[in-house]
Amino acid sequence: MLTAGLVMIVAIAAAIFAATTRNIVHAIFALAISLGAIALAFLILKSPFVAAMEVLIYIGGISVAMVFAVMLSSVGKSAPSEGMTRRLGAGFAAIAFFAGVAAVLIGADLDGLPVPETSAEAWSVQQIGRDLLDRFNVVFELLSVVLLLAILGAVTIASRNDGHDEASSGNAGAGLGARMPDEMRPGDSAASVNPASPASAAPSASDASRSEEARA
Amino acid sequence: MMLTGWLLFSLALFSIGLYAVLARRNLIAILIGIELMLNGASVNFLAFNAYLSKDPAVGQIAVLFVIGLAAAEAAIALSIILAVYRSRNAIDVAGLDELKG
Amino acid sequence: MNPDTLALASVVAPLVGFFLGLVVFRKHHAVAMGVVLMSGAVSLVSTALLLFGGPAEPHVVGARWFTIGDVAIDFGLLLDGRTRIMGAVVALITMCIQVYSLGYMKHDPGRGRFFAFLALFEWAMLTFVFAANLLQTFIFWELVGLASFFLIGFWYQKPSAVAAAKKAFLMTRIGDVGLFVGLIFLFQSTGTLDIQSIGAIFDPEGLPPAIAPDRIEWIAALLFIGVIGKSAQFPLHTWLPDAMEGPTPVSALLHSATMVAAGVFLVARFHGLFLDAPTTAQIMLAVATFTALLASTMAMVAKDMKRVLAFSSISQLGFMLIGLAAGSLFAGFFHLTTHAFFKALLFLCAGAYIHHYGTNDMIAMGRAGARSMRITTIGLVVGGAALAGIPPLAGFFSKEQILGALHGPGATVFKVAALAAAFLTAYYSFRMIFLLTRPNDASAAEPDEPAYAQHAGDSGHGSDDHGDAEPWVFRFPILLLVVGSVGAGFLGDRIGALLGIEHIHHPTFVEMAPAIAVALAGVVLAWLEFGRSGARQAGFVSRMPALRTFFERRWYIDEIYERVFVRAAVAIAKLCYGTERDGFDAGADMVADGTARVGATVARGHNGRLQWYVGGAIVVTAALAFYLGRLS
Amino acid sequence: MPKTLAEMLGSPMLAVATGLGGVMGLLSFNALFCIYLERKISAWIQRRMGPMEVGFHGMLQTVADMVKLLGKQLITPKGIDKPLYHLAPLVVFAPVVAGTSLMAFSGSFALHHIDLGLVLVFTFGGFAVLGIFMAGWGSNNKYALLGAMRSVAQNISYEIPLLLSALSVVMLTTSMGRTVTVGDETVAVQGLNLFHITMVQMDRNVWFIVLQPVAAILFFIAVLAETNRAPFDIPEAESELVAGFHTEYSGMRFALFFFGEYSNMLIGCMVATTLFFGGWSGPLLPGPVWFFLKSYALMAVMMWVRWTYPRLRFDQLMRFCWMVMIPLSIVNLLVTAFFLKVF
Repeated sequence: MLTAGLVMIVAIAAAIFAATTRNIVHAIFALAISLGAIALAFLILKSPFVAAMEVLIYIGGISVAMVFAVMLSSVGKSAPSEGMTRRLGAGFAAIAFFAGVAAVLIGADLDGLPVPETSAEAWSVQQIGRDLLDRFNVVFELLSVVLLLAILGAVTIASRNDGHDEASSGNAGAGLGARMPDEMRPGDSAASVNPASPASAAPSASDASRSEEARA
Repeated sequence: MMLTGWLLFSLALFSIGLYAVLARRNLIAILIGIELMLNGASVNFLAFNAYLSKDPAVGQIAVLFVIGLAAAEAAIALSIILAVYRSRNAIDVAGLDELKG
Repeated sequence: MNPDTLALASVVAPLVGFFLGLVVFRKHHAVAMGVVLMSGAVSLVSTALLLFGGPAEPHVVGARWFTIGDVAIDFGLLLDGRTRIMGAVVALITMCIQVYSLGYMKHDPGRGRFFAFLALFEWAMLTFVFAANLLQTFIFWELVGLASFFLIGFWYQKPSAVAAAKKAFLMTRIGDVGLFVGLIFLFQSTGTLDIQSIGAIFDPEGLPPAIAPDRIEWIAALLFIGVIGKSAQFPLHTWLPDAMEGPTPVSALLHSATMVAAGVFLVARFHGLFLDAPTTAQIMLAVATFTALLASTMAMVAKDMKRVLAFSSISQLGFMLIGLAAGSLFAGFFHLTTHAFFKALLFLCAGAYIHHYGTNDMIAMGRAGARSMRITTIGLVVGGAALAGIPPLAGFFSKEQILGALHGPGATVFKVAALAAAFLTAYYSFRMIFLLTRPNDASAAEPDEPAYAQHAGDSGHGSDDHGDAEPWVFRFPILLLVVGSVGAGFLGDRIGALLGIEHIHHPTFVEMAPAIAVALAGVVLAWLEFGRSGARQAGFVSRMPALRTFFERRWYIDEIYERVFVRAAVAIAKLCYGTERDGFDAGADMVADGTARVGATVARGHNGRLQWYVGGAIVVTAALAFYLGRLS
Repeated sequence: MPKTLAEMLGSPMLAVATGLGGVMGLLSFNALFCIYLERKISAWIQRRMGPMEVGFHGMLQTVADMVKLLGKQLITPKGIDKPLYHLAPLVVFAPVVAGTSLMAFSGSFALHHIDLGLVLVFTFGGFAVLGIFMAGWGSNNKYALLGAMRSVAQNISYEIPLLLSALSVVMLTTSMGRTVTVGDETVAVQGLNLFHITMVQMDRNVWFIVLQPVAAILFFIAVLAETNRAPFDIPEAESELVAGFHTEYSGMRFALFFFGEYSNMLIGCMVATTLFFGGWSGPLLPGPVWFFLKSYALMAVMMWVRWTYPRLRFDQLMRFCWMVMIPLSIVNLLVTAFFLKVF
């Protein structure tokens, strides 16, 4: 109970920070924190596999891809400022939505409903896997098609008009694979730098030893 | 109490995401809002799954699908954002109203 | 020859001519004109054969058109005395005018079209005359109006011609409403559309019809309204002078034997009906007499030759209606026939002068030497004398019949008025003749415009081709009509026989004396004022300038119409327009603008920003949630 | 099934404290030992002596270096994004601790016992990427940023063959699965359980490297790339980017990154040991000894590779991953599935 409350507070606080901060990178990291807390909430809700996937895909994948997008699009640390009316309007809408649905929820009195009996077997990862490939196999296949299309679409959109610059972010199921451009482009924060020619980067043993010295 | 608590939690996440979607001008911030909304929905699934489901695998699978779709959505959205950035050198939605009536 | 074939040929030929001339050979004027002339010739021959060798008894050529309920609509050609005479007259006059037009319209760029319209007119008029039932009568009555519209507005480049065509069409349309309603009542009352049956019902010698007398009065009155419109009687006479804007052959055709005669013919057609409606007959008599006098006074002062003839037409139509209204079918019909000849003759002469001298002004033409056009001048003198009622020309006999028909109690006033009109007729006829033939240096009359002013004349062509003032195509019809004008008066017995009237009253000399006296008085007065050497050539009316102006302005009737009807119409139109614009239109605009504004408002919401859409959806969802929450 | 620390100690709180301490100690020792080992191996490969002065054969050299690092001034550059800059070392290091605690050291002893062990290991591995980003972005340094970007790109790219090759092993263990009696109920042990993976190999008396040689090689290469080891150390290519994402870090903060890197190596090697080399199984010696022996042997191979192979160019590195490793691992997976279905 206490843990759950803590997790909720962290998740909501981080989410609010993510939704309101003008620093887009901070927002992404706050989102990651919020997602981590939500993963913990999943764990509390007896779904460890989903929690793991949440972390793996959301934090390891989507958040990272977002940071990547920020860096590639060089939008800088601060987003354009939103007007007060805009924020007030959106806030009103969000709060109105919250209040409306919360009223329904509280009015519904869901806590009185009986909790059905379930076996430990039903909660196991095996059961999820079995259902995934058995009862929901059509959906599963559809999802795989969606992911494939997403990869293709992402690659197509990201590489259009510009054959040379192949920056793309694609998702391959478990993780997000992003292909870096051949020549790294410096971000906004990094002043324009002439990237070292890749050919000159051929390492040598002496380089390596020097680097070792530098580390030590 | 707990189920309602979880649902309110998910509702709060959803509303916060909604605020971000409505208020923010940065496309990536909007994407963040969308992810928050999706997670709110996922929490909702799992809350009902944990408290009311006879077949708890189903709720988890639903959330897995949500996560998978979110991954696809993020991939597409981010590449669109990059394309938008490339074509107009900004990812501010304020200028993205060519389809207005 | 079979009368059925002849009747059909007489009617169908002009239609074929019209079709070929307008549709097929429009670009080939010579071919079109030839076709129309041939069709006119066919009609003339057919109607002439019908007139002289037609069936003794009334005969219908026709076929069932359609049946509504138990009412059968036949489409047919009724051959009886009236239609045979009228058909022959129409065909003859049309033929003359077509021949005349060969010269008159020689250089007009639209001459093919002109001839096609002449053929259309002939077709419409002949079919109207031969019509066997009421529906056909009405249809072709309207077609005559349509053809006259085309012909009056033939020179559609001239705004005045267009206006005149519109005016003729609209004024006659006013009468047509009355005619249509009257025909419907007639049909309702008699239960038949067949003219023969109706003629049988209203047989003047048979029993009175089993229809309420006031109903008959109404029907007759309504038909008479149509006649007023068509035959240019007061108060709907104003279109006719303006119709002079058309080419002169058109005027000749319209005002002698066809268009305006249609109204008189209608009365003759349903003469039995009018005899059964004494009150209407009295009204008709009054109107006709008044019109005859009115138009004569106008003719007295006009300088435009065609206008003089136009007013004279109105006046003579009045005479015909006087005869019919007084109960004498023969008198009216006789005058209709004779008038066709001399009026056509006069118009053709006028056309010849106008064509040559390029002006309508009689004074100018006379000074320019109108006398030198001998054939035309002979035609003018004969036609004018016939119009004036100088014995033994055609007009004398028929007018004498009309005056003779006016007898009995209460007719004295009308007789005196008719005599006055006859006097004025003689006066203005000879005024016209003297102005043209006896120009004199002492004349105080001033032409409105010099000769050759309009090089093109009213025919719209160049003036270089006036070498022969009287080509044979002019001389031939004029001479033919001179013969008709002289001889038609002696055909009274034959016409009466064809009309089925056994006994025709041949007036004695004593009876004729007043008419001859007034005609001679008019001639003498005209001689004194216009004809003799050194005449001032100013009418006695000129001594009373107010009266002269009054006559010249046509009794201000046009102005009154302008003031009363046109302004009222304009006011009503403005009211309607205002209602339309500020009411219906504005309402429609408001709806449209409102729609547009709502659309614009909605479109502003449709601003391409997804966040707005999401926000809207969410607010609605929230409201729904509140609503559901309140329910639960 | 092995007993967990909490079961042995009887108190979860105590178990957390003990486990954390143990893992931290292990990782600290590991870092010290690896640095020494690396120096020695590089020296041997280069026919040098390596550190010899401090302690026996220079064994205390790294301890002395550590002391030096602890004493160094913590330089905080200007213009940094403070929260990110300061949190980055922790974000890199914390998942390592968590990952280590999941390892199956022995058949009779475990810090945790989680069915999803393998998944969680990879999950925590994914965390580290974010830490690298935070470091690169927070430093406000173009070299750091470029290094971070390269690192992240490389990490997420190589994660795919890593997971796919591990997946082929998981497929094997699942099909060869067995049930375990815990207390009075029979539990089907899952293929994602690290203990189970080892036990399957022990049951069958076979290391999975024999059954899955391709997967083993792919996995090892992917681990090399994931830990930014040469020949895949482009992110911190000294000749190009100074020191990559941790250029601006000094003193103990730098040490944490260093710790993280060697700990990651250790985790990679331990997972590889579990997956392909039979885990703790081995004759005579106790399980944990075998486990660490095998792990450090793999570690030595990694160092050997580092000091003998030249660095790849970045595009070569990415192309190698997407053109060779990912297709190969997918083919391997398909072949595995085919054989499992056939036999």
